[in-house]
Parts: sequence; structure tokens; C-alpha cells
Amino acid sequence: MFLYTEGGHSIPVVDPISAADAGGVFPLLWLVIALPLLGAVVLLLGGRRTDAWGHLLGTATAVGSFVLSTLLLIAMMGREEGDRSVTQHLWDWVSVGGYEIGMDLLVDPLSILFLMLITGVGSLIHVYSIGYMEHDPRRRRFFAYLNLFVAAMLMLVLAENYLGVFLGWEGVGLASYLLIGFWQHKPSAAAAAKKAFVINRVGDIGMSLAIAMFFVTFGSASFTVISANASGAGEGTMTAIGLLLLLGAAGKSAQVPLQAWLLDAMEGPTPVSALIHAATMVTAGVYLVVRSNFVFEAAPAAQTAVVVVATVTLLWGAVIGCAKDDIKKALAGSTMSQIGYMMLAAGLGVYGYAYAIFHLITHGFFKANMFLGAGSVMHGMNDDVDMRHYGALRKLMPVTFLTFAMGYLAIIGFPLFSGFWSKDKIIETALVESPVFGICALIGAGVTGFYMTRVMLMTFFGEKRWQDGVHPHESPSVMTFPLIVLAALSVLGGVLYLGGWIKDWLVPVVGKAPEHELPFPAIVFSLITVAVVAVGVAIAWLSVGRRPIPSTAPTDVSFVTRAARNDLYGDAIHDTLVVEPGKALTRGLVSADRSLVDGLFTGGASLVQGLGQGLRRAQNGFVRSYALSILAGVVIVLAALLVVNL
Amino acid sequence: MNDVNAYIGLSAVLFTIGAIGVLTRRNAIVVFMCVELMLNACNLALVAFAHQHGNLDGQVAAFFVMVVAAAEVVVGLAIIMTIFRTRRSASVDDASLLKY
Amino acid sequence: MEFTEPALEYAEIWPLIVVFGVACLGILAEAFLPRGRRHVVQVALAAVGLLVALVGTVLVGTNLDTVADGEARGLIGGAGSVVVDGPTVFIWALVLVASLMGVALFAERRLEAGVSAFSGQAAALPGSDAERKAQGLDHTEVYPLLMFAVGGMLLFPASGDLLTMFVALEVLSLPLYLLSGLARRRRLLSQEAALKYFLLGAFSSGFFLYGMALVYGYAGSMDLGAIDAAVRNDSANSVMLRIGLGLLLVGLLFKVGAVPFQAWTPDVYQGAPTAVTAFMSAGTKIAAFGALLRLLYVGFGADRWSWQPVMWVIAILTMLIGAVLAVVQTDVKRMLAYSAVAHTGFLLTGVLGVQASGELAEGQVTSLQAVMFYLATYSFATIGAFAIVSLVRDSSGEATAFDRWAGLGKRSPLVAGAFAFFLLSMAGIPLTAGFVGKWAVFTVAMSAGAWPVVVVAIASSIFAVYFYVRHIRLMFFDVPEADAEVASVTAPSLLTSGTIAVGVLGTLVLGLVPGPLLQLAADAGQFIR
Amino acid sequence: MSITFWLLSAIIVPAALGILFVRKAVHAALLLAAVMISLAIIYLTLEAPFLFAVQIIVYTGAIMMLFLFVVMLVGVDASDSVVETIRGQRWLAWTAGVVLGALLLVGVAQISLGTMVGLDAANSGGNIEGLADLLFSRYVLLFEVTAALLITAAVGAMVLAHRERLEPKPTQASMAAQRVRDFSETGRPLVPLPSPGVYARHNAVDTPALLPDGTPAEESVARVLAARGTVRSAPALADDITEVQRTLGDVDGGPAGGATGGTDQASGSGHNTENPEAGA
Repeated sequence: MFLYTEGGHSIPVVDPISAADAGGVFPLLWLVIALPLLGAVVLLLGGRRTDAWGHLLGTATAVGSFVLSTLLLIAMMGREEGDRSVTQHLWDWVSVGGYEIGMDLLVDPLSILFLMLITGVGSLIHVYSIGYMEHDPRRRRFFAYLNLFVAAMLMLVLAENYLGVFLGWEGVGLASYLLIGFWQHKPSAAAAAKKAFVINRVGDIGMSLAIAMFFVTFGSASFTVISANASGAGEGTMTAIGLLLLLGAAGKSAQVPLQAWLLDAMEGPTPVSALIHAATMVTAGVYLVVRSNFVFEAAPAAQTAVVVVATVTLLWGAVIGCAKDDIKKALAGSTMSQIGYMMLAAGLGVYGYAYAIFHLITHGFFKANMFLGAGSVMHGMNDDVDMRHYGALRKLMPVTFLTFAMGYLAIIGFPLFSGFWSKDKIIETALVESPVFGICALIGAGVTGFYMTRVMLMTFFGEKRWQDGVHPHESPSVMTFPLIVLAALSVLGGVLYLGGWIKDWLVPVVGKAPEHELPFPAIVFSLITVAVVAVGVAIAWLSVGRRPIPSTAPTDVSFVTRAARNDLYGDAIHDTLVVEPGKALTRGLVSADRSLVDGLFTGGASLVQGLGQGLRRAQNGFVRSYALSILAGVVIVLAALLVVNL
Repeated sequence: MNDVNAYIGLSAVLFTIGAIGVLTRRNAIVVFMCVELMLNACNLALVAFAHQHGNLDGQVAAFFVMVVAAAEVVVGLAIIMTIFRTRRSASVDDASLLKY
Repeated sequence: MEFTEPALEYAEIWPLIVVFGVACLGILAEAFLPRGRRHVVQVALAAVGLLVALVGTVLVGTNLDTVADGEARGLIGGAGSVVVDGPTVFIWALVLVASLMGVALFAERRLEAGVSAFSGQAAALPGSDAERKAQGLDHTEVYPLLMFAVGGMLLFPASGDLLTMFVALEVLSLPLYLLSGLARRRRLLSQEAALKYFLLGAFSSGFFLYGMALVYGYAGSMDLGAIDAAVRNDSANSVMLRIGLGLLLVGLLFKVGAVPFQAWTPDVYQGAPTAVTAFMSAGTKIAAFGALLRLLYVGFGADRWSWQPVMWVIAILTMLIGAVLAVVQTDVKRMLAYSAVAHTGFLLTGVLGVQASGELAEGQVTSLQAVMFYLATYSFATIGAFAIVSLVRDSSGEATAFDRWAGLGKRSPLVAGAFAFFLLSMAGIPLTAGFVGKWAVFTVAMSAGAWPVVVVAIASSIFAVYFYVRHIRLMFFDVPEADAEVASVTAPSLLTSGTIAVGVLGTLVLGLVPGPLLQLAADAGQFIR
Repeated sequence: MSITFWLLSAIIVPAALGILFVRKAVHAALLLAAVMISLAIIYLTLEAPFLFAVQIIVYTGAIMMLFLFVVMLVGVDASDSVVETIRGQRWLAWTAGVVLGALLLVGVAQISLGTMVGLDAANSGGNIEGLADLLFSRYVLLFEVTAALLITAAVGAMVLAHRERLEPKPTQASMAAQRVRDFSETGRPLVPLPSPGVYARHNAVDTPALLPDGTPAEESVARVLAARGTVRSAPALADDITEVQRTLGDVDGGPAGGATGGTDQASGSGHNTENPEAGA
């Protein structure tokens, strides 16, 4: 079960039993993926004939998967701790000579949690979409893509080998591409879809190279084989693989420097943002790192790289969250930042894996909740996303307001809400393990308090700043029902940590962490965190809540002028000391995000374009020029052959 | 000097001249003649090497090359004639619609 | 002088004999049958001939004797001219399947309203009265020509000596030069393609020939086995050997379309009739890679260190330039042509991943196996894709310009979906055959230590994904301009739709369960020296 | 190394170089023929009498004739322009070519294959017999396969060059029937139209013939000329005679002037051969 212990902790070995032996509901494991896949196939091939009931079928398959997952969870809880990993061999995918790559599924304590999250949140979002997409003529196609996504995401977390993971990985990429670009009539949506796809492919380089290295090193891509032999490979190899996996994870999870696509991906319909770009797909990177714990445990340098990337991202995303007036983009920045927390925890090794997953799940609840809430607001505001045009919506949209508030309290880590537990444990572990990063995480928590409060205040409080002809109204119950469920989960998500349950539950997968000595009682960490968050909230209240918000973004000068003219003394200080530097930093980061990182990718694309345009001039249509290129090639080949062998 | 080098040297020169001709001449027929010159250079090398090694394989090869060349000439000239009849020009530079 | 009658192994070279025999029968049929019956008879002859050859190939493959300590199976036949071993049989089967699909595309007559895609009267001037009078005719000579080309393709990878390789190269090339020039529509482009293909082909075969002469001078024989022995034993005159090897490589790399010998590919692929493009893009590549593998592994395997670095550079250049130039194309056939160039690069990545059998782990995928598998995946996708190109038409025939394809997904979701599927396979997205093929060649190159090549390969597959996905977006997401003419799908007969279906099926099955074919390639074993 | 080789080299290399520079394709063909014949003689010195014959018969005799034939079809007068139109092509071609030549020659210079074995042993049973033995044993399969090449070539030439007759060839009977049909339907004359007038001094196509009754046959003059209004009449021409005589300075006048008048109109006589039907 555990391979070796060193420094007090152990690296678990994946040691599954086959589904047929496990009996019960386990032989039906394949159905979890097959159901939504079937839905997608029926809806895509069925064409217009399925328009009338397509959305219901799509929802039904997702719910069916959810029910099946729940049964699996119950069945798994009833098993011994050591027997909770179950594989199902579907067919031999690549079987030749020494290579045996099966189309194998693996359900274990880690993947079952993902199963619950994906099918649970996925079902709710399907339900929500019935209302949200009601007036879209292509709703059936939307549900087909959603089903396709769910199937691919389930493939990703259920695969027993890296090749299978890669299959799901590409599948969610494709589905995400289709969904981001769903409103194809908007050129921005098409561009965003393309950008997401291309940047993700950069991450895929890492993923494919890592898989190739697995084959070269271990002759297999199976978790079972690799985890059993991980200690045999050299640390250099493992570090290389770890870094490549990190590159893959960074692409999918929008970590610096591959984060640029996530903000643009908000062009997709809001349920997509909730499902793919908040709750599930973007967390695939975290899953990958946690799943590959046997790689990272053998490669400390790669672990450090994970921590660095995560910390940079969590600050980067938080600062971007402060700057955006587009409600979805503010939430996207926040997502980036929260995934940074998860990665940070995952990078801390065996102490953090469980917390990474814990935060991933609570984040799935509250961020999906908030995105759907944002969608509900947009629904009421004629699809306007600019928060400067909102304000005072709490009376008119009570359900949306209340549920959004639950999510808000959860994300800032208000005591006893789900986010409090999960984020608190990450910050605590980080502070103990590596104080520098811990302090960064703590600061990030404060910034989170600031920007989420800002979103909250700008949307639901203050004066109404609606555009002409907008009549905000509460959304239909098919949309508010998922909000309520998710809000409840946002509040109660912390029960997963009751008695350290999630930590114990994941032990078979990630190993058991030795108890670490806390310099202070845990409550002290919590108090510090809460205090920092409170400061962030207070600043937001002072700078946003107490002043009128112009319905266009203020220019630099006018803002300073107004601040100097009519603000309290304390405000002026806060302006000079906090807001102005903060704004400068924000502006800097956002423009870096725009010009540098964006520029790198669009620049890369235009470089290829330019190169191609230049090279194609050589294809001038004259057969004599072609002959010249052949002769030049001959000379080069001959010279090279002779030079190489001198 | 009674060895093969001089023959091969001559064939190398002929081969090179043929290659340059393909690149610099514009009349498709002359270009093709230059290809034939290259094939002749190959034949010379084959025959010289056959003489060097004392086996007849090289001569057989040269014979096959002539057969191949004959077939190639027929096909090639037919194609060139087709082009000439439609364009009234035997210049290879005029056939440059397909590009980029 | 005593003449000893040579003993030919008719049982083993049976597929060759069938194909050449049927080609000659086709010529006779052309001469003696009335025009009305020729089409049916020629198609039937070609199809039956290829089927018989395919069955023969399978039978030959199952009955090969094991030689060389079980590493290889087969024999050297034709008094030394033909080597019928495992890889030969595998490649024969691939060529024959591709040719069968090619014959089906050749025979398609519904798209042009009852006539084939070949010129009615190639000798009639474009736009002349004579051409109009020949509107309703077909050149049924294309089938015997196709069969001769297939014969060359079968002989090429099976060559036991350089001379056979040269003659086979010409046998497969000459009919293709002719076929390229026989398009019914856009005849000027078609004739230009034929001229370019012919002149450059003759030029490059001159290099091949000179290389052959030099290697003969080095080894005193043209047998690949004798060359191998000479390479192992002899260290003098290595300069001449290397020059000879380089020139031989040029001839073969030209045929597969590797940079810097790729210039003909886009022009010829675009100008030739689409059915011919489909046939030759698959068939020529399979045959030429078979020959390249045999030449490098059998003849020059012992001198691996001298050619591997050069192949590294060529593979890298080929992948990059193919992908980069495909990005800027605005014509579907040209885009597919450049993507074919990029695929050549990926295949070369597999070729250079060769390792001595001692260096291989037990059961590891060999480079031979990986390349042969990749050829299979590529053939299905490329024939299918070109078959679809022949369906998408507007008032002036095939519409290959990108803007005509805008929104095709809405007008014909099934065809556009199949095309998208082929593109995804070429891009190497999992669950398609292309993914497994790429995985195989990358893995062998990686284990041979060619990781820089693999890195470039993956990078260029990103560019590749960019243009494939762009085209998918064009078909499904773009809306054509209001008054622009767009192409629509003409309903084909069972011949083309069947070919496309086979392509889709092959791509799908090889993506889902590639195991059996990989195993088959593994069972083929090594080349016989 | 015989003196023959050096002499022949002195022919071959300049001739080959000449192919690069001569402007007319036919000259290039002749130079190539010279190269080929010289090579044939070299083959002879290399103990390859069969190839010597084949080189002259097949290569020089058949292949070069084919080339010349096509050159004639294309136009023997056509000469290439020497101006290079693709920028950089010429010097790049020469650079690459010279580097290739240098590489090959460097390679050649390093060859040390020892002294020539010579073909005395191999040719002991006769060169042609030796070749035949190889051709029909070791290379017999290849020999068969070349059939494919030759058939391909023949079929290819037919496909590209042969134009099939798509309607039945008109026979004399069918043409006669057509003529009668035309006469009955459109009144087109059964017989050929009369040719224009032929006179000692005015055998021009613009002068109508005189019918037996002395009237001019208007349809004997091409319609084009009639439309242009340049038709002359025989009586009117008679008035020209004095005019002509005056220009010739022959004051007395006389029948001798007829000869000069005939040469005067010589340029027009060529038109007389034109079938008046073509104009009709």
C-alpha cells in the first residue's frame, strides 16, 4: 500500500482491485461516463428532431450520472480503507509487445470526490441552463456540448493512466472551445475560444512530453505502475517530469504564465463560466498535481516550482479581481486566485494535498454559486455585465442577492462558512511550512476580502445606476433553485472537514501527513486570517461603499481630484497609502497581463503568420526556383553528411 | 593513371553542368535535355565503375537507365507538347499559375 | 557461357504479378472494347485485381518463413530483386487498401453529372470546340495507369537492390505525372502541375541515380545486403559513400515531400484532379517511406550515426515549415498539401528513432513499427479528407477556396463533421488514429534520444492544431458574407461516400483500438538483409 | 588512360557547356547529340560494346530524334531570351552548381579503389552474352517490369497527344449527298462557282469572268471584294491600256505592252489560286 517512508511520511502506491471483484455498483462505473456521452451523441446526431426535448435529455443524463456517483460513494464508504481503489478495464487501447495501455477506469477516494463535484454541480448547472438558455434557438446544441464536457471531465478524473487523463484533458479542451465560442456571432467570442485553445495547447506540450517521458522511463503510463516504481527513477528525471506536468497544469488551470485565456473565456454563456471556468475544468491542474503526488514527492524542486507559480498566481488573480468592472471578469480573476490557493496547497506536498482538494470542492460550490448569481443578475439586466450599471439590486432580486451573499461570505472566509475552513487550513499550513509564501497567501486573503466586497457593494448596494430601459427582475425558479442549493452547500461545505474527515478519506491516495507542530494554537491563525480579511473588507467599504460610483470608469485625475475634494481625512490617507499604490499596481498587472502575456501569445501567432507569409514568397510558382531549392538541398545534405562525419 | 577517377571526374562535371542547365534554361525542352545530360553522366559513372570492379552489373544498370530514359522522354515530351499547345509557349516560367 | 534459368518465387510475388497483369489486361480492354463498356470493365478489372492482390498479400503474409533467429520473416525473391518480408507485406497491404479507395474515387461519376473527374479528351485544347464535343467522354486509360502506379508502389518498398528501387521509382512516378495532368476542369492548372511534377521528378531521380552509381562504385554491387556488408567492413572511400547516400536520400526525400524538397507538393496536390491527389498523397507516401526505411535500415543501418543528424535537421525543418506554411494558406487543397509536408516530418521523426535491436527494451515499439502504423493512420485521414474536398462544389466545380467553405457545417453537418474528424485526427487529438500514430513516433524518437526533434514536433503540432481548428471554426462557426457564393455538398455515389466511410471508420477504430494493428506491425518483424 | 579519353573529354565538356549558353533549342539538341556520341566511344574504351551500340542507336538515334521532332513542332526558330527574369536565380544556380561540382570532385579525388580490374574476365564469353545472362537471370524481374514503363509511356503519349475522331469521317458519297441536300434546301449551287476572269493583262481576282454570252459573272468575284466595291469590269479595263502604255513611255502603243502589263499585275496573280468558293 505504501511504498517507502522517508522523513516521516509515505508515498502511497495505487493498488486497485478490479470492479468485477468489488461487485455491487462498481461494475457500472463506465456508465458514469457513458451516460452524458450518450446524451451528447444523441443530441448532436439527432439534429433538429431533438430540439423539443434535448435539454431535458441532457439534464437527465447528468442527473443519472450524479445518482450513480452517489451510489458509488456510498458503496465506497462501506468498504475497508485499503480496498477503496477500484479499477474497471474496458478494453485494450494500445496493446503491443511490452506496452499495455488499457482503457481503464479508476475510482478511488480522490476521484469519487471529483465525481460528486462534477456530476453534482454539473447537474445543477444543466437545470439552471434550461432557464438561462430558454430563448436561445441553439439550446439543444448547447446541452450537447455541456454533456460532452461532463463526459470528458469525468474521463479525465476516472482514467487509470496518463494517456486516459490526456484523452479527457483534450476532450474538455475541445468542449470548452466549443462552449466559449458558442455565441459565435460575436467575433470576441470566437477569438476568445481560439485563444483558450491555443494557450491550452502550450500546456499540452508539457503534458505530452511528460507522458512520453513516462513511457521512456517506466514503459507505462499507468498510475499503478508509475507509483510503484517512482522511487527507482532518478530525481532529475522526476523533476523534469514534474515541471512538465506543472506546465500542463498551468495551462489548464490558468496559472501564470498561461493564465491569459481565462478572462477572455468569460465570453461564453454564464453557465459555462460557472461549470467549466470555475468549478471543474480549471481545477483539472490541481487534480493532476494531487494525482501525481508520487511524482512530486520524488521531485522537491518541482514542488517548489509549483508553490512559486501558485503564489504568484494567487496574488496576480486577486489584483486583477480588484480592477475589473465586468462582473464576470472580476469573478474570473478571483477564480484564478483561488486556484492559486489550491495549487499552493498541492505544492506543499503531503501536508497540503487534502486541503487543496477540500478548497477545490468548497470553491466549486461557492464560485459556481456566484457565477450563476452573476448570470441571474445579467439575466435581469439585459445581459449587461458592467457593475457600474448595477447597484441597489438587493431589493429587486432577493433570492439572487441572498444566495450570492452566501457565496460572498464563503469566499472571503467568513467564520463557519465553507471557505473559512478550507482557506484557513491552506494559509495555516503554508505559514508553517514556508512562511514567505504563507504571508503572501495571507495578503491574498485580504485582497480577496477587498475585491469581493467591492463586487458585492457595486452590484447589490448603493444607488441604482441602471441604463435606460432596464427593468431588473428576479429570475425564474428553474434558475433560482440551483442557486439555493449551491448557496446551502457554500454555507455547509465545511462539514467535509468535520473531525478531519476529508484528510482521512484521502489518505489511501495521497498518504498520511505526520502531525506538524504548530507554533501557536490553530485558533490564532484563524484569528489572524479573519483580521486581515476584515481589513480588506473595511477598505472596500470605505472606498466603494461610502461613495457614489460613477457609471463610467473614472479617469485618473478626476478620481484623485474628487478624493481630495470631498473625502474624509482618513479617506485621503487611505487613498494615498492604499488605493493609489494599489491602483497603480493593479493597472501595472492588468497591463502586463494585456500586453506582455497576451502579446506573447498573439505575438507568437502573428510571428508564425509573418513567417508563413515570408516563406510562402519562396513558393513563387516557377519550377526553376523549385529546382534551385532542390539543388540547394542537395548541397546542404551532402555538406552536412560530410561535415558530420569528418 | 589508369584508374577510375578521371571517368568519374568527367561524369561529375557533366552531371553538374546538367543540373545547372535545369536551373538556368527556360525552354522546357532544353531543361529536359539537361536532365538527359545528367542521366548520361550517371551512365558514364556506372560503366566506369563496372570496368573498375570487373562485373557487368553497372553495364546492365546503364542499359536499364537508357530504357527508363526512353520512357521518360516519351512521357515528358508529351506533357511538354500539351503545355505548348495550350499556351503557345515552351517556357517553363510561363507555367506559374500555381503558387504561394 | 552456361545460362541457368532463374527460379522465381511466384507464390510470394503473386500480388505484384496480379497488379501488373491486370494493368496490361486493362490496356487490352482499352484497345478492344467499345467505348460504352470500357468504364465498367476497367473499374471492375482494377478493383478485382487490387482485391485479389490484397487477398494474396494477406496469404503471403501468413505463410512467411521465419529467418534470422526469429527477428524477421520472409525471403529474398526474384533472383535478388524483390524482398518479401514482414514489413514489405504490411506496406503492400497498406498500399493496396489505399489504392482500392483511390479506384473508388477515380470511378466516381455522379459529381460531374455522369462523367468522371478526368478530362474527356486530354489532347483537345482547353476551351476549344473539340473539348466541348468531348464533354461526355472519359479517359478510361486512367485505370491501367493507376494499376501501373500501384505496381510501382508495391515494388518500390520491396526492392532488394538499388536498380530495382530506381526502376520502381520510375514505374510509380510516370503514371502519376500523367494522371496529374488529366483534370476535367481547370485544365491549365492541371497541366502545369503535371509539368512541374514531371520536371522536378526527373531532376530528383537524376540525383537518385547518381547516388546509386556512386554507391555501386563503393560497394561493387547494387544489392542492399552487399552494400550493408561493404559498409560494415570497409572504411576507405567513405566520402564517396556519404555522397552517394546523400544523393539517394535526396531522391527519396523528394518523393515523400520533405523540406527542402517539398516545393512541388502544394502545386501538384492543388493542380491534380482531387481523386489523383487523394491516391498519390497516401500511396506515394506509403511506398516511398517503405523504400526509405529499407534503404536506411538495411543498406545503411550500420552507418546510422552518419545519417541520423542530417535526418534530425530535415525532420525539424519539414515539420516547422509544413506547419507554418499551412497556417497562411487560403485553399483547402494547399492546406492539406502543406499538412502532408508536416506529416512527412512527423514520419521522419519516427524514421530517425531507429535503434539497434540490442538497445531496445523488451517489447518496445520499434521505429519501423511506429512509422508503419503512422502511415496507416495518415492514409485513412488524408484519402478521406481529399474525398470530401471533391464533394464540396460550387457552380465552377470543386470549391477549394476557404471563403466558400464558411458555414458548411450548417448546410451539411455530416460531411463537415467527417472533415472535422479527419482534421482532428491529423492534429493528433486523442481517440483518433492520428493521436496514437503521433504518440508512437514521438515515443520511439524520444527513446532514441532525439528529444530536441520531439520538442519541435510537439511545438509544430501546435501550429498544426491552430490551422486545423481554424478550418473547423470556419466550417461550423463562421457565417458567410451575405452576397458571397458558397459551396455546397454534392451528393456522391456509394463509391465516394463508401471511401469516406472507410476513412472515418479506419480513423476511429485505429484511435479506439490501435492494439491489433500495432501488434500486426510488430509481428511483421524486421527487414531481411 | 588513353589519349582517346582526353580527346573525347575535350569535345564533351565544351559541348555540354554549350548547352547552357546556346539560344536555340535545336543547337542544344545537336550539342547533346555530340556529347552522347562521344560518350558512346568512351563506352567502347571501357569494354562496353553493347552499350556503345545502344547509346548510338537508342539514345542518339531514337531519343535525340524525338527531341528534335518536338523542337520542330514547337518551332525551330524559337530562341530563348538570355535575360534572367527570376531575381538571383542565375548566380544562385551557378553558386549551388559549382559547390555541388566541387563536392563531387572532392569526393572523386579521394576515391582509391585500386587499379581497374577490367572486364576481361567478365567479357570472356562475350560482352553481349554476359549482359544477356545477367539480364535474364539476376535482373529478369526488372526486365519484365520495364514493360510497365514502356506501356505507360505509350499510353501516356496516346492520351496526351492523340485526339479521337468523335464523328464519322465524311466519305465522298456523303459529301455529294450533302451537296445535293444543300442545293434543294438553300439553293446553294451544285457545282463550284466560276473562277474570276482570266485575261492576258488582268487576271486579277477582282475582275469577274465573262460568261459565254459576254455578260460578266458577278458571283465569280469574292463577296468581300464586292462589298468593298473594288470589282472592276472587263470592258472598263480595256480603257486602261492607253494609260498603261503612257506610263511605260510607249507612245506608239502596241501589243508589246501586254508583257509588261502582265508583270505589273504579277503580285496579284497569287490571289488567283484562291478558291472563289471560300469567299462565297
